[in-house]
Amino acid sequence: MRMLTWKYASPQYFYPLAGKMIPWFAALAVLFGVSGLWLGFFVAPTDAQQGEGYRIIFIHVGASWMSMFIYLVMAFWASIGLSFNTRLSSMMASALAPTGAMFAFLSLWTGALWGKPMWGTWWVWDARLTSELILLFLYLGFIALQAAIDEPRRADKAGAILALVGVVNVPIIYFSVKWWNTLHQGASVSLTQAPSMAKTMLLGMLMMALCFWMYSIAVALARVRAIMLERERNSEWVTQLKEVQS
Amino acid sequence: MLTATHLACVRGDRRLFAGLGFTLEAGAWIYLTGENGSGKTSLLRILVGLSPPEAGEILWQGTPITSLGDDYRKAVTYLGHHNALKEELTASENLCMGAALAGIVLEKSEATKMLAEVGLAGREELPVRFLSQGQKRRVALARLLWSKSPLWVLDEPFVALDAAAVLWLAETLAEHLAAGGMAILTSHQEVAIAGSTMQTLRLAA
Amino acid sequence: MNAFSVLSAVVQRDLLVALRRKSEVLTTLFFFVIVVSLFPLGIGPEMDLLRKIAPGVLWVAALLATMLSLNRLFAADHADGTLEQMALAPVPLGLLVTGKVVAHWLVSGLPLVLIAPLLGLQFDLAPRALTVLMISLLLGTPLLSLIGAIGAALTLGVRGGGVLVSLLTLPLYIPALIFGAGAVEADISGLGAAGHLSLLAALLALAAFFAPWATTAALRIALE
Amino acid sequence: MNWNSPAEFFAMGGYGFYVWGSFGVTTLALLIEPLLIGKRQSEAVKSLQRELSAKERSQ
Repeated sequence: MRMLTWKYASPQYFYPLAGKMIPWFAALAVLFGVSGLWLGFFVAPTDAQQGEGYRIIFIHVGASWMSMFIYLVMAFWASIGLSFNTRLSSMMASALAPTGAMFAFLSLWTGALWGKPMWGTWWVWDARLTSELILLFLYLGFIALQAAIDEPRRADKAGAILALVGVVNVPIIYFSVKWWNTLHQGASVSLTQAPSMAKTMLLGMLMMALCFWMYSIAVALARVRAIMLERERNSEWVTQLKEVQS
Repeated sequence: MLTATHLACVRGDRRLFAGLGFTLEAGAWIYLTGENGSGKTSLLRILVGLSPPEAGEILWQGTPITSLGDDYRKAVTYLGHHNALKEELTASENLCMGAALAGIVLEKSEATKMLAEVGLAGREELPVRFLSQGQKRRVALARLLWSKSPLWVLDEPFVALDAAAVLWLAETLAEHLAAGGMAILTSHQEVAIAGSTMQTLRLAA
Repeated sequence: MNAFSVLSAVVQRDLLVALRRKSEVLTTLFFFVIVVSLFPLGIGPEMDLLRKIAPGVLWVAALLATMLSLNRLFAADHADGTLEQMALAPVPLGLLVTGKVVAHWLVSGLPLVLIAPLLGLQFDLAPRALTVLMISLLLGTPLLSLIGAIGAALTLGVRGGGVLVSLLTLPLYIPALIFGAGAVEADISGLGAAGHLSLLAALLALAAFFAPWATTAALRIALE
Repeated sequence: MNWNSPAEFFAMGGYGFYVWGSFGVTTLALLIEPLLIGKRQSEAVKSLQRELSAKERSQ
């Protein structure tokens, strides 16, 4: 088992494995996506208070979850890469960052589109939205730092430290923003606390979240493959690849 | 005794060297040569523990330097390309501060004496930015006089030095080796150190 | 020679260097003063409004001024080889880093704390609010130095490091900003600043423990 | 069934702009990202092929 793990922890063996895994995760993403959309648009009833506008939550909640979850996963891989010096884990962290940033952006975008009809304003300085914005900044910082460092190993390690510092800080930031929000009696936006959350609504949300999850895995695997080719272009195994040989 | 086995170094896409090994005994020194860009400085930085090697291991008295930590750092004095001098501080302040980092208390009178020995008598109270390149290098080399480390790792120590200073450095090195010390140095000019065992290590570009 | 004397040697050296190159110290201070003074010009001279925005303005300006000074925290030491010598010194690098951060605070943080009440007067803050402002900055500016050191170490010798360091550290500064400016606001509105100040102190304690560690790790990477 | 006609479906009870603005941009983002990655992958492969053929020619 140990040998097996080690084997697939090297880019050479992981590259074809990832290639085989991508279609499966993509298919799962489509499956969950279609069923989530069907539940969200055709099964879930109209909300008594928010009308049809509430249907935005089907993607908003999933995107917010993914943006936070991906940051944790990214920090996890980065720290593994830092402590065990495994190249693949660090590459995985770099591959996850753009997708996480995209979900953070989507969460903000859908939040704003929800807020306009419900609150009459595109942006409220609500604790969650503000934290999400800061999370987006953290992602952008990570991506910018890695892009600015030419030596890949140094970029990996520096990014890992930043991700770890970020992970320690996210709860502190969230707590402080919440504290600030209650002190200023600001608006509290809650998309999820609809008075009567129908079971079908919850299920639709869950399906969409699963769709995003599977999508993220597929996309991260695809990106990590590209990163492997870029980074390992002098290795023997890369030049032996079928797609390179042809 | 310093032992290196199967050292490899990669910079960017380039493999600078691989499978490099040597043993350095007390009282001996290594003359490290090679063309520009062959990895001399990289090797020295690996040997002192600043950067980890891509592969291989370095043993100090039989123990890997990674597990020795501060004990190894105490045993090494390193002088890189840069002089590690603060332009705003005087020569003697620089010398005392450098010693303080290594945990050695240096009195001002001692610093003055050491600076006089490297030929900077009367200039010890001048901010370093007023000194010439060669004089700055001599201030940097004066650290060898307070160093209690058995292993000296010097990157191009002779650069910018005049004939008198070169002679002084060769003598200082000879004394250090005679007392059972070790040294590794790179140089573009021929170096002769009286009564010592020399190993030449050539890095191919 | 114990750890404390090594630490104080680093502080002493950095202070001496700063003392001989006064312009850099004064730049940070002037930047702070100018930024704060610009706000009334941009917003208008109504005292009610100014009193209201004073805590935020002063704190944001302090953040930016600290940011400006971060670039030279390790850059000079990196360029002249001193940082290498520090990394090779037979004492924990974290200790030396702490010394550098202490010196940085004394040079760029403490002057801000001392001049802040004077700027607060421009915004018509009450004497008690001024005291709270000073205390909040006294607790907050070391926090800014500690967190900023991580960013400075990560961007050491990196292309466009100056802009990058703000992108990395400003999000991390948000809790300090919220509790710092919040303390003054709470005092003005009669809620009492104790809660904010104790949270700020807690953050400072946390950062004092963790930040040097992260900074050390980042520096070792930069030196590889 | 929530909708009586396609028009009603697209109107989303007056929230059409907001709902479709959210879903549209999300879909777009989820489609563009894989395309960008595909481009990155093929560029990496192409540059590898170029390197390889340059090496073969020089031998």
